[in-house]
Amino acid sequence: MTQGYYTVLENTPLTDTVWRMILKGDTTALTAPGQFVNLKIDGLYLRRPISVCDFGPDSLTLLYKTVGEGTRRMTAYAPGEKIDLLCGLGNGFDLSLSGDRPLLIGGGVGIPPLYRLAKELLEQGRTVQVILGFNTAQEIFYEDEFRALGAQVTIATADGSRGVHGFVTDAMAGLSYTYFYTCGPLPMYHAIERVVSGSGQYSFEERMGCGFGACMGCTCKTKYGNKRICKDGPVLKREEIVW
Amino acid sequence: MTQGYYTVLENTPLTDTVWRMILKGDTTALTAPGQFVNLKIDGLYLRRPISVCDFGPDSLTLLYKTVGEGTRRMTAYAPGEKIDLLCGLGNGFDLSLSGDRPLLIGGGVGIPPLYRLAKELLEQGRTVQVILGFNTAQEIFYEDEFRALGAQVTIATADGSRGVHGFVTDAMAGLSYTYFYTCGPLPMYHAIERVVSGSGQYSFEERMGCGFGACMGCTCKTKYGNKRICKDGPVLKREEIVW
Amino acid sequence: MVNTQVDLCGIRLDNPVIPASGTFGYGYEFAQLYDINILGSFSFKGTTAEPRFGNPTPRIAETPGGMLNAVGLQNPGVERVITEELPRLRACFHKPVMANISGFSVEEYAHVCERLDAEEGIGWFEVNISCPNVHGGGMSFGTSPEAAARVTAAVRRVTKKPILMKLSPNVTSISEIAKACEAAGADGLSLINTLTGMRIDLCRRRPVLANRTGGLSGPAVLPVAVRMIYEVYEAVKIPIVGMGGVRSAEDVIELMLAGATAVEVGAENLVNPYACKQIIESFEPVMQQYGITSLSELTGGAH
Amino acid sequence: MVNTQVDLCGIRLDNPVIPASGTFGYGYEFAQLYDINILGSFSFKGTTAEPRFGNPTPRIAETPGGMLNAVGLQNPGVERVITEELPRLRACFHKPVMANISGFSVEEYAHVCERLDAEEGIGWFEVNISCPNVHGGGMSFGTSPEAAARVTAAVRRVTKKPILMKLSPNVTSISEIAKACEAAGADGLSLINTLTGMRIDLCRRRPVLANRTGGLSGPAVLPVAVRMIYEVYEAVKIPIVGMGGVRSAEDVIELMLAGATAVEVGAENLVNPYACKQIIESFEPVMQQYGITSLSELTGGAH
Ligand SMILES: Cc1cc2nc3c(=O)[nH]c(=O)nc-3n(C[C@H](O)[C@H](O)[C@H](O)COP(=O)(O)OP(=O)(O)OC[C@H]3O[C@@H](n4cnc5c(N)ncnc54)[C@H](O)[C@@H]3O)c2cc1C
Ligand SMILES: Cc1cc2nc3c(=O)[nH]c(=O)nc-3n(C[C@H](O)[C@H](O)[C@H](O)COP(=O)(O)OP(=O)(O)OC[C@H]3O[C@@H](n4cnc5c(N)ncnc54)[C@H](O)[C@@H]3O)c2cc1C
Ligand SMILES: Cc1cc2nc3c(=O)[nH]c(=O)nc-3n(C[C@H](O)[C@H](O)[C@H](O)COP(=O)(O)O)c2cc1C
Ligand SMILES: Cc1cc2nc3c(=O)[nH]c(=O)nc-3n(C[C@H](O)[C@H](O)[C@H](O)COP(=O)(O)O)c2cc1C
Ligand code: FES
Ligand code: FES
Repeated sequence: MTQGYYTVLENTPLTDTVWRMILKGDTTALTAPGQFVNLKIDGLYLRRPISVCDFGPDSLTLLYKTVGEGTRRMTAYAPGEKIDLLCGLGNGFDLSLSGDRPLLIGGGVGIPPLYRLAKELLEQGRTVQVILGFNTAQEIFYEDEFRALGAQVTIATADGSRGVHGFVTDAMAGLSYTYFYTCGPLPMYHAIERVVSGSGQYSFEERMGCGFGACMGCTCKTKYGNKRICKDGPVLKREEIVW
Repeated sequence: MTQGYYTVLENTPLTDTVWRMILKGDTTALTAPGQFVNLKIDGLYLRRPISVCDFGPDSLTLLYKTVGEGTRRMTAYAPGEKIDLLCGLGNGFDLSLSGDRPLLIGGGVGIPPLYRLAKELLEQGRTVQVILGFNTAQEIFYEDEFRALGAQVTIATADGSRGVHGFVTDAMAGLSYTYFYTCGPLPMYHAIERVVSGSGQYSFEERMGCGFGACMGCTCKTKYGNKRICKDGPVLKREEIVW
Repeated sequence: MVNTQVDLCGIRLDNPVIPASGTFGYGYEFAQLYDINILGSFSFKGTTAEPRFGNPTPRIAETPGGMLNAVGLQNPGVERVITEELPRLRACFHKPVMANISGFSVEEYAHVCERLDAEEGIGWFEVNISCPNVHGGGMSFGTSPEAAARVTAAVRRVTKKPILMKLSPNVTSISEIAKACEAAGADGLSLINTLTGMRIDLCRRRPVLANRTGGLSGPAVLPVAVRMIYEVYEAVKIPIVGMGGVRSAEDVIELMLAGATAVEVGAENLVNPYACKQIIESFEPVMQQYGITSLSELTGGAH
Repeated sequence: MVNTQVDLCGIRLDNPVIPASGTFGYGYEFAQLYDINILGSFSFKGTTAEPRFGNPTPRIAETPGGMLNAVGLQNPGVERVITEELPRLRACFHKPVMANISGFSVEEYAHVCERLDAEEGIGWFEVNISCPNVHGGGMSFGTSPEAAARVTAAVRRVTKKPILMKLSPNVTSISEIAKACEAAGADGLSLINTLTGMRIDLCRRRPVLANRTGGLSGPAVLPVAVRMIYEVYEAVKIPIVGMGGVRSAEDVIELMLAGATAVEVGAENLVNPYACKQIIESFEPVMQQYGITSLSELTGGAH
């Protein structure tokens, strides 16, 4: 983990509620897709955890949804302004288990960390299948970006306004995959658990005090003992999860 | 009183600790020299009262000294940024009593409201004598501005590095004046009370909750009953003051 | 259209927003800024039997996310409130008002209440029991169930109007005090008053406030208020007027979900004189956002 | 050169800065960021007899200028603290550490203290009496002078090391509890623990925390901490470790002027992991600004 002041390079809306923020600063603490940063927003006490969607040697991309006070205030940052960031938090996804045809399943703002994951898996020569689930066609973001990487992208919308009508699990039917990685809301995980085959990794969210393992605010029970979502997670392997 | 968002036009240091901020916005609530504004500074709960040094139809000038968190944060506002202001607070000086040769006595950051007062008295054709007291020559500000108005300016410095060596009361010796107006620290007022002749007005400071008469946070006793420094003051006449 | 009406002890309010005692004077300062008749009601400055200057200054200190005050119940005394303040108040506010009363003995409370009881325009008595009890060793009436009950009973005897006992948060068990007041005849409860706090001036190496301690209020205390309202709601059957750190329509809703029937806004009036107006105007969009059609249905909704 | 040393119950600290229990784990997370041996000491996570998972999540909520936590004393239990945590802790921290202990019965406190007493590197016991007393109807030990004294006496019997009783602010009179602890043999007092608070989620219409209530800490509580330290300083003769909302060297000085001998930093470590380091590094300029040559002379200076 590193702490620093990052300069906003870009902060723009992708949809009605999802924004992209590109920050310039030290990314040496980022070691795996699926890690996150913790942002200090002026006027709020706790930091806000946001997954790293992509990063370069001195910049990183966040996609965030405006859901409350903090994410709303994030939209007010203009290019050139600085944000205090803790960078390189969490374990991230373990790519070594992916096999040849990993399946990536993202729901809503669970999608961002899968972008970097897809990129690295593709660089390793894997065939990457991606299912992106949204409520409506209007909410879709990053479809083109995933395609541009070379991933096989299926869109699912709950209202059927684009792609497969239904949930990500409807889009999973008939697919063959060696392993899976998923990030999204808890109800989606429960649905996936009912239909998925084989092994995989889930990324979890929890309300955090610190984000780096100090406060025990984010603990969950696993088959191998208590784990802190922020430090021992956010990614857990299917085998260890207690649902 | 009006409330509004004022745009910073200028915010620059005049000395090591005294800054000038010029704001653009509605000044219709300003009716007399010696009134003040109450500024909302991001991240702090209570507003900060600052005297109006001068104003035009749509701009006003504040001179402030950095003494704590709030005034320190004020220095960070850049031109173009907006500040939430309550404008036109307090009674201000009563010019009708000045006579022909009023004496204005300012100490440190008590000086700002006297600038507008001098300006208006001069416009009324008075002969305005001004004594400005500082600790050292380095701390002097607005000497030239007072002279440019046409006032007769005497500087006093406690360390003798400029002008009269001593306090404003040392500079008062031998002066003849019809009335006096003063703004500065309480010890200065006690000293003035010992040497001053005739009638005059003192401007007071007090820690404020609201600045517009609602909370009773700033009450003082006068010969004519309790007065709120923020609403019934900050200017009190010599005759009513209970020292 | 959303419905913002609530019923407080049989009196209907257009909305639950009530400026808190001590932060709204007798209304004039705010009446110059907006028509204060948009308010649900307001609670006027705490009134005692005799005129009081209050504490020496400084009476105000800033704290992180809040403020301390040690005004010390400055007020012109009940007689001048009746002859001078209430007539002026009635000229600018036409709804039932909350009469906030204080005392340093049980008799003083009863006397002030009795003197105000016949006055036109008073809807409720809000009885502030956070003052030190001069006959009880200086501990505040609000820190002992027995003392709180004695004040309640004394006020009860002299008025038929609804009595809201205003509770201090500086206690081990606020629900014990609440139950004692209910049993002694209170029609409702107001909470929370300020938390006792202090700031020290590093230059002078002395407390900032001349009175040394003061009452903490403002956003900082919101979670304490929510907790106490939630706890008291489970302990009593009478309605609660909630307050403590409210700045927005969302905060009003949070206190109502915790158990409040109406909500007072205190310190925020001082830093944002349009606070209550803005809260009232934002009810419609905020209620729509959260799918609320009637505010009155929220009370206790989080239990 | 300025002097930042202080003496706490006979043990000299290089400076008064002590990360507060529950906000610094067992030190490793921070040892990866800076050499934690610059600290005066640190208080490790509250330890109980048996391993505890703590409360269900969510355990954390934001409040204006602060936070709520309902971690619920998650810890591996005293045996694993001895065999696993303390050896690792000693590898990264070479000064006497504060052992923060908890219990749900008087016997549990004594047992945990006794088991840790022989462990190398423990300088003080900090006895958290804010936990609910399972044999006393669930009220916390820290809310009754008798219960607080019983815990103090029980711990006193099993250790010769200095005992700091850590007091709850959720009481009518903290100085009464303080005096009871002093009389029962405490060597010092730690205050304040968290204020009980609650936040409600407007969408779910339920408390944010699974445990419903949580402990409020962070800048919002600073004035309450200053007031309680000031009050307790006048009530007892034993030293006080002050805490509550500290973020800066100025805050440390404010708590010392109120009566603290040393100062803990809690929530701020979570949002600014370098907080303690930055405070320690800023002592010199800040002390010069206020003309302070020795921190230890400040204790109680505002009285
Ligand atoms: C490891 C991790 C990665 C995340 N990555 C992303 C991402 O890439 N894009 C994105 O849009 N969102 C992401 N989230 C969710 C994001 O943290 C929340 O949406 C955000 O904190 C909400 O803050 P707020 O102030 O707008 O909402 P409020 O509801 O006002 O926040 C109040 C408090 O609750 C916390 N909180 C609220 N919702 C959540 C949540 N879902 N998870 C954790 N804490 C929450 C806030 O951090 C804050 O402390 C991630 C969460 C975690 C834990
Ligand atoms: C009517 C009036 C007019 C003023 N005009 C000027 C001016 O023109 N130029 C100028 O430099 N200063 C002026 N002051 C003083 C100015 O208000 C304080 O210097 C300022 O509030 C300090 O804020 P701070 O956050 O930097 O200091 P802090 O000490 O951190 O402030 C803490 C709290 O104390 C209050 N406070 C501190 N000092 C004073 C003070 N002297 N008077 C009132 N409240 C205080 C602050 O407002 C704040 O609420 C005036 C004060 C009053 C009452
Ligand atoms: C300046 C000031 C004066 C107050 N005076 C009184 C009073 O006279 N009587 C009373 O019952 N409460 C008084 N209070 C307490 C408020 O009515 C309210 O209970 C408290 O401030 C909490 O609400 P808030 O956080 O919204 O300010 C006063 C509060 C402030 C800030
Ligand atoms: C996440 C968290 C966990 C805590 N756990 C403990 C604990 O185990 N034992 C204890 O005595 N106090 C615990 N506390 C209280 C702190 O040690 C401290 O007393 C309190 O937070 C006030 O200080 P602060 O405002 O600087 O945070 C905890 C506080 C927090 C925020
Ligand atoms: S959020 Fe603090 S340990 Fe995970
Ligand atoms: S500051 Fe509120 S009445 Fe003067």
